[in-house]
Amino acid sequence: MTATATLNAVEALRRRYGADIAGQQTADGVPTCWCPRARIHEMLAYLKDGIDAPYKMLYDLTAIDERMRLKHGAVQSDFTVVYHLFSFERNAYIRIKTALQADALSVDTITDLWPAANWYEREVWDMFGIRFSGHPHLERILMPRSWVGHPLRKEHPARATEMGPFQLSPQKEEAEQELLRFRPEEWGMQRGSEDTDFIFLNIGPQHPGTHGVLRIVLQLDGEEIVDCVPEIGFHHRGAEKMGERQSWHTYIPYTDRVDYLGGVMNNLAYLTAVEKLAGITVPPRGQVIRVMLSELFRIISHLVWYGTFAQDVGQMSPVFYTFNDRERAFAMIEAICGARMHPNWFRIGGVAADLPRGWDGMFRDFIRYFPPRLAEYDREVLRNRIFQARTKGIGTITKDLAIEWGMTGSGLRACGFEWDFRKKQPYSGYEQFEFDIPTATHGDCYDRAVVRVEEMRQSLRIIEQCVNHMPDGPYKSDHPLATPPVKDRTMHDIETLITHFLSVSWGPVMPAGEALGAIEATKGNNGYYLVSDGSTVSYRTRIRTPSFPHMQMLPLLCRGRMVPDLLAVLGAMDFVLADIDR
Amino acid sequence: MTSPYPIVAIIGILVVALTLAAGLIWVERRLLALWQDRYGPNRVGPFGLLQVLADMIKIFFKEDWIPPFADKVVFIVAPAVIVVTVLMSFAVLPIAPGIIISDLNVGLLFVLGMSSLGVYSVVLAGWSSDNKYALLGGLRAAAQMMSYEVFMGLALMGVVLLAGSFNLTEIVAAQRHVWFVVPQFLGFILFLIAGVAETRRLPFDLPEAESELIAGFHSEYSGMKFGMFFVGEYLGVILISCLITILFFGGWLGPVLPPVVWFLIKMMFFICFFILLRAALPRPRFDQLMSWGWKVMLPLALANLLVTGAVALAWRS
Amino acid sequence: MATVYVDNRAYEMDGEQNLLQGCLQLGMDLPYFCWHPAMGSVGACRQCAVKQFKDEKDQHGRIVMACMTPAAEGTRISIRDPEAVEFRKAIIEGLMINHPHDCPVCDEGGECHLQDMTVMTGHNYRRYTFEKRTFRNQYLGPFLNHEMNRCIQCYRCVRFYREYAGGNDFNAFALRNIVFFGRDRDGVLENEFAGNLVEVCPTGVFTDATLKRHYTRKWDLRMAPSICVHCGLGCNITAAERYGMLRRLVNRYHGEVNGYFLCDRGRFGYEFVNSERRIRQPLLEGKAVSKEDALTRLRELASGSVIGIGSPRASLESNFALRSLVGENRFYAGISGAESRLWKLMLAILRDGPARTPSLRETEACDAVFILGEDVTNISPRMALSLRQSVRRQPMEIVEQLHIPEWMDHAVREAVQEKKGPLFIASVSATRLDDIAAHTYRAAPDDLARLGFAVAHALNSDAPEPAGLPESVRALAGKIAGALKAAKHPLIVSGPSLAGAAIIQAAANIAWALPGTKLAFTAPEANSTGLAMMEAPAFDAAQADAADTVIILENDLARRFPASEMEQFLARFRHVVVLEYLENATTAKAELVLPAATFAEAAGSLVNNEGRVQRFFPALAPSPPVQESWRWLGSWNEFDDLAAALASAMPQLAAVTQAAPSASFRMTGAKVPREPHRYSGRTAMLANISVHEPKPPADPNSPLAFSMEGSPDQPPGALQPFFWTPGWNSIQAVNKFQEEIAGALRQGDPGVRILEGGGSNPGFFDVIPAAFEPRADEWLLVPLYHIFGSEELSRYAPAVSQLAPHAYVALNPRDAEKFGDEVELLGQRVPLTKVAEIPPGVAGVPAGVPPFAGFGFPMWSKIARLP
Amino acid sequence: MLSMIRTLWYVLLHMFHKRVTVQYPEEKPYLAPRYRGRIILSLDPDGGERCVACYLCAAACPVDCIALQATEDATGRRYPEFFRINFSRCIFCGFCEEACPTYAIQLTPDFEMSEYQRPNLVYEKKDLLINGPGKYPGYNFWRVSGVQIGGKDKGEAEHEGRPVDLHSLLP
Repeated sequence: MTATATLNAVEALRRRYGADIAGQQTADGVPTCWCPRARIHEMLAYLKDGIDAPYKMLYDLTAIDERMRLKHGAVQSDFTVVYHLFSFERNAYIRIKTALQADALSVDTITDLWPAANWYEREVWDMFGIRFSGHPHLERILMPRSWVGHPLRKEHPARATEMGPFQLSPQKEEAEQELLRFRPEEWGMQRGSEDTDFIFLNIGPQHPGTHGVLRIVLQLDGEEIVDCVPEIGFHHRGAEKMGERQSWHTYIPYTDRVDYLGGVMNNLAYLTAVEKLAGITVPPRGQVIRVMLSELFRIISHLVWYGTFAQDVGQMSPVFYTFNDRERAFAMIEAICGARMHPNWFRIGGVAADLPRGWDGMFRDFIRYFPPRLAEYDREVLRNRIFQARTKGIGTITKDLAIEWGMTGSGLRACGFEWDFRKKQPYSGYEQFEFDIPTATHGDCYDRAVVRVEEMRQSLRIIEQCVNHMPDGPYKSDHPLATPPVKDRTMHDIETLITHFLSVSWGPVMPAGEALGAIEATKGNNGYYLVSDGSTVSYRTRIRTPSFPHMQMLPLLCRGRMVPDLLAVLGAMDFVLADIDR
Repeated sequence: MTSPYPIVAIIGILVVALTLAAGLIWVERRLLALWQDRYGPNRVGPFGLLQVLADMIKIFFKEDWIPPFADKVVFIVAPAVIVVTVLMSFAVLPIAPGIIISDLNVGLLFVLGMSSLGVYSVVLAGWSSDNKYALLGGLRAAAQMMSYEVFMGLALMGVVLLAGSFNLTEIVAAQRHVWFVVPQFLGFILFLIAGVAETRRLPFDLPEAESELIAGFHSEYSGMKFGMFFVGEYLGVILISCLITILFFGGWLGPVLPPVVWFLIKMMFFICFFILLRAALPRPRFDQLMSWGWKVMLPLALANLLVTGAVALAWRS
Repeated sequence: MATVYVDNRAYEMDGEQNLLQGCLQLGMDLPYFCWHPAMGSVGACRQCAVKQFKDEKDQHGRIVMACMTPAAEGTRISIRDPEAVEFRKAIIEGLMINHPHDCPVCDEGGECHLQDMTVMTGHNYRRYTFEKRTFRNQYLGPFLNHEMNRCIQCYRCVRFYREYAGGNDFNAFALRNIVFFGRDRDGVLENEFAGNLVEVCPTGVFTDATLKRHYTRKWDLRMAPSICVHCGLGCNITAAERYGMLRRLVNRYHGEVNGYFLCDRGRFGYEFVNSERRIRQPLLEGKAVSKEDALTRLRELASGSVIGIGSPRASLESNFALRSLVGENRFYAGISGAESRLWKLMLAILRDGPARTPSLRETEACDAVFILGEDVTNISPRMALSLRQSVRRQPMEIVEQLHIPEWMDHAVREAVQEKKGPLFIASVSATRLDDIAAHTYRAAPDDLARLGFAVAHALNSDAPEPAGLPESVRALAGKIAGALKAAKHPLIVSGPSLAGAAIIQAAANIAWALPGTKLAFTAPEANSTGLAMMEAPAFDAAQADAADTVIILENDLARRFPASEMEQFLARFRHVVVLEYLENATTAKAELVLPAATFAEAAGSLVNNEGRVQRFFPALAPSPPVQESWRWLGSWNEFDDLAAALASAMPQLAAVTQAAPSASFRMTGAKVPREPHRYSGRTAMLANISVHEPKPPADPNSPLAFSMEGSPDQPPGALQPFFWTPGWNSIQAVNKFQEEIAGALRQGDPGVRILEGGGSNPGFFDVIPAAFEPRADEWLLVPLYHIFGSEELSRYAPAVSQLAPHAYVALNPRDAEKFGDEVELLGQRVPLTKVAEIPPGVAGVPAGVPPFAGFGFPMWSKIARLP
Repeated sequence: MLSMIRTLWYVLLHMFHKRVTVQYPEEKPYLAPRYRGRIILSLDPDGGERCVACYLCAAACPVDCIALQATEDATGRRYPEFFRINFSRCIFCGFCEEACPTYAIQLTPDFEMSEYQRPNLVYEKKDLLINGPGKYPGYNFWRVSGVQIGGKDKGEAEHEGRPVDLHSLLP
């Protein structure tokens, strides 16, 4: 860790750009500063390339509509654009904010610094109506082109009922379809080269290979992909907007549905941020239960990926085997959480209930059962020559490029970069577990697969440690903001009942502040950036999902390859549309 | 040839082949399930056997839809071609002594010829659908057929050399002492691979490649026309299984049991093998398939032919 | 202003105030129970403990009660200090020892100050495992429920009831640590402001009994800013709806008008909106017809020869819509000629004269009061509560001399003892303010007027002097005049209740005689002042107007006429059209009855007694075909157009457009949500009808939305639907909505005043009535007002009607000797009550109570003895 | 080639594995006791309706699919006048059960509630009430709460002393 040796980044910025850079205290301790709008590009460029131990990754880029805040911060802003950068050398985030006034909603693009900023800036334009001057294609990304208004603006209604029942007249249908027509010119594409006309092939939004409602427009020369344009937003449900409508407590089930294969892992990412805001420390038993279930969900998610990846390259049976295993894991999840894919089981300050009797037996059975199965899949899938021929050398990316594009998780590790947030920035007590960070060298589809398979073994190792060393004690914090308080006390003690009553109805009152809770989720780094203005609902809920930047890399990974490779790349990417679109 | 026997044989073999093909729907689904820890269709009738019937009824009653943008005549002809060409091939197959429709002396060539015609079905279907996926499927099919037809024929020449005849009955007869799979093991493997490619089944189902091209050449097909592709595919599987049996495994030859039974057992074994392939193997990429075909299979087939020819010459001389 | 350091940060606080108020005003969260902005600090609950430090070097500090510590310059305190935090937690833990496990079944739950404060301190797990002490509850009448176990002994209830509202049938009964708050035996609480205990009590000891019958939690209520319609003071209220029904009213703080408190008539009279007598369908010849048919018929009739009769309880806009429909010259005010003349007179006095009407807040600051002829508590009750505070003003000088801050309530009361400022009451009978009066004078109306003239003369010899005044009265007049003269803020209260122009003129003379004197008139109906300002002739004048059709707007003529006269009047018209919400004698006579929206379903403007134009907004979306009267009568689609038309047609009421922001007002582009953001049950409440959740009703008439969606920011006061801020779920949240605590709402108090006084003295009135002479065989019938019963609409609320009197006649015991228990009066048999305070020769009859509701009192009448 | 045979072989071996398909509906899947399925309203140990219509479930419901109205019987015992759950909106998150201060509302291991018509998914109180205490036997809210109802006087609840005699107090 060189973070101690290098200069504090905010300090460095101040030294270089003058004292008008206002710092801000945040609940998560991420260095935060406000930079003048005119110089934002320059300063971000410096942070990326100029500063020592630079911030190479654009972790997230979003905005906040500040106009309805109950408690304003020091800087007067109508709309704030928030840049999160990450430095692997420093192992640290930095948060750069720039204030925009309602009459001048525009800021310079940083797509020239980070290509990954492209989609993020489009999203901010789509959601807030903030322009990025110099952006190559500032177009809506999540909402349909026909949408009126910018949904994450505070005055935009959250509920469809506010807008009346949806009706699709033939004219409207016609118009909507016309808007969906792909025009290569808009994307800077040629319709043909000197000696050939390109085929533009529309894959999705209904296509078995896209794992959901994703549309990819391929520019083909024969079967060779000249370029492609992924189009997302079909799965957009306004999860971030919902965060502004639900109480801190009742938002938990919505997180389940973001990466719907990750189950409780979503709860964990969200609650990590909430607990930072509230200043809650989860008791050891609660932490270990959380880790155990999260790792089980990592296995569950990877099993889905494993089977479907094999199926993407044409192998039919493994998906049935891995789903069987997943079913076994789900049985355990069901026994503990009461539900399967949407467990909604972590709570502010702990988990919903203690583990049921006999839980350890279930886990021990699984720990015995699972490794031979993994070994079998290795033989059936990973070692199969056709499988290797289809995946090796496909979708290759280097570590530097991956960082540039915001890649995290197994994809980044497959480039030979040993980086796991569980190890590097431990949360929920991960520092107490022994496990390895699997890596590979080539950064291709095969390596991603190998890394993920090994991750399942490591997860199992963690689970085994959890089972063997499950601490006693409370499963939930006794902090007043832990919601809801322990139930059996609620049923008899008036003070607990009162706390319960208010926290489940009006909701817990979260201290004003902001926090980023980022975890190593199934598909990469999943971060919840929450802004509280001291109310019972979040003022702004930003969900930074790993799938979003990964999907943005698709053209990069499959340019010059063939159509089947596209599917291999998609399969190896391990994305979930809900995780992209939110 | 003057007796009414051929008519009976034609009808008999037609009925058996089509029934088998239809039955394969059920067999395949049950077998896939077996290898995937499931049951497969087991609700309709005993062991789910009537599932076939249900599927057929369903397919018959489906809307016979022709997309408005399709080339209608070709679109309709295409599925018929595949059924006809495959069924034609059955005419020369010796199932058992006396059970054959037409014991052509160039039977093997006839089969190869017919299967070459079969590709037209796929190409035409892909073309006439006027759909990019179908077109890509058709293109792939044409390329794939072209590459694998070549060494498929060459792989069989070893058998012909050993048997000294193109007549399938005689080829079977020539295996009375030893099945050709022994001397022609390489040829058998090559033919097997080519056969799978010929029937466009996993791992060589590139023209339809569900996870890539959705259904490839028959994306736009539905109802009974789709059913014909379906039946055509299963007929192809049966045909290739029969050919393997005839060419490499001594056809009806075998002790104790009646010849027909032997033939059916062997044929069923290979059908199951086809299904196992589908269950287990991933799909290579189209260019990989081509390069293996041209760069590996073809040289091997030629080598096999060379060695067999040399050995045969040496043997005779 | 003083600089105070809180947790080492410097803040500016009002040095005259205590630290608790200072901290709350700055938006900090500091728990408290016993302190109330209107009642000051007593330091009883120990909940607002903070650490105080001598100077920046002081590390130890000491725990003080913020409410008892002045926000003196340089004070250093810490709210977050761990010891203070622990202390506050310990206090809550102590309070919780005996608190029952009731939240789920407690009506206070979800808007309970005790809940809020418990959560705020963070005490959430119990350690005490012994028994809780319990009490039995008392029956306290139809308005309040008593659940004594929940009490935390903050003493707010007794302090309000006894010290602030002047009740004496409620007390704290104590032994050791056991304290019981209640009456000495079961019974209806006598004080007219007892309903405020619902809001004053920080927990669920006193809860709204009317709400309990259709209980809904605060977060589920759809609320709207509204104005009380049960008298003419224009108290601000929050009306709350659920499932299409008006569920309750609570006080809506208004810095100038009602402050923190309402009267019980205003608070509990709302249930007439849900009455069985509501007219829900247009009725043509008694049969329900469709809205279209009704409108067609209305148009037919309106195109002929038609006159309109307005109403003092309908909004300005509805009256104006009728006036526009029938034509300016054929629009009549819906009050009798006698009343109309009084209102003309009062209006002239207020508009042209020098005296200004004080707001209720200003009333509280008056230090000498003369009430001439009015029984304020029973006519405009909330004003009586303000007058009760005004007698504390003069003794406050002692407090000031002792340098005791005014908010230090116990010390103040200790210093003041029983001393009261001068308040004189001249009335026909006893009033509910007699207990604080320095002197009361009972006489017949004319004699009251004569006293008034005498006082005026005593103040200014230019004013005429009544002839032949008895010496005792002259002396009294001199005493009153002296007290008024000595005061800094003298106030005269009068009104039209005795229908005597002389009384009003006498009051005006006094006010004019002593420059700077304020003059307040009571107003019996919600828009009495507003209607008077429309300057339409009284409907008696319509007798001369030949017309086929009369359209009567929200007005029961049976309350303006004796029954026979009313029938005669209506018989003159071939067609009678009535717009009304409740079935009454007038609707019974109508050919066409149109279902009108009540205040809870409509938007409109009212003018209160001080000339403040205020807007009310619907809490319920009116369920068709019920709609606002102005919508029936005109073709305005949007309220703002109507208001603009009204403003341009009647310049004297032009301020109506400024009473509240227009419908296009937005906060950051969003409307003001009527529902709290935690409103529940949206997708199920109508699912039995359709599983498709409907779009919430649109409200094109206001910037308010029938929705939980909208801006969470604080709107201008006139649009504030309810008070809630994070962590402050009870009505105590209002602290966060005020410019300064107990001051104006942020962005100003709602409404616009259009009568400011300040003119020059137009010359004294000089027609002085002769002294009252009792008659041998006749009695002068005077109206006696009842808070519950005299007002028309609240009579239909079940809880209020329980306390409403039946008809009676009250006589001086000496006069009553001639009669038995029952007498015959105006053809009716009524019980006789002996009232010592009634002067001889005068008979009191309950005002507004059938069968005498329509008679114009005072009037002479025989009283017949029954065999 | 060897890798192909290996793959084929291991897939073939699955012939001898146990089938995992559950033959629903003849065979029911195992549902854990905690399984969050169909919502019910339960009864007190003494047979009374447990729900006290406190509205907490409705408030806690993220999708707002619970609506009810409180009312009281003559003795002051509170209960829902109507209680409606719109299961076409329910996400079975279990927050209502967790919010319930009386154990009245519970999620049960039953998922078989499909309907052809969406309105049939709207359950009223009669559809929700079961005849028993469900997962939580023994708890009776009214025995803990201080509110007096029929059959339970003041001072008879958990940890309650006898009511104070007011005559012993001084004004």
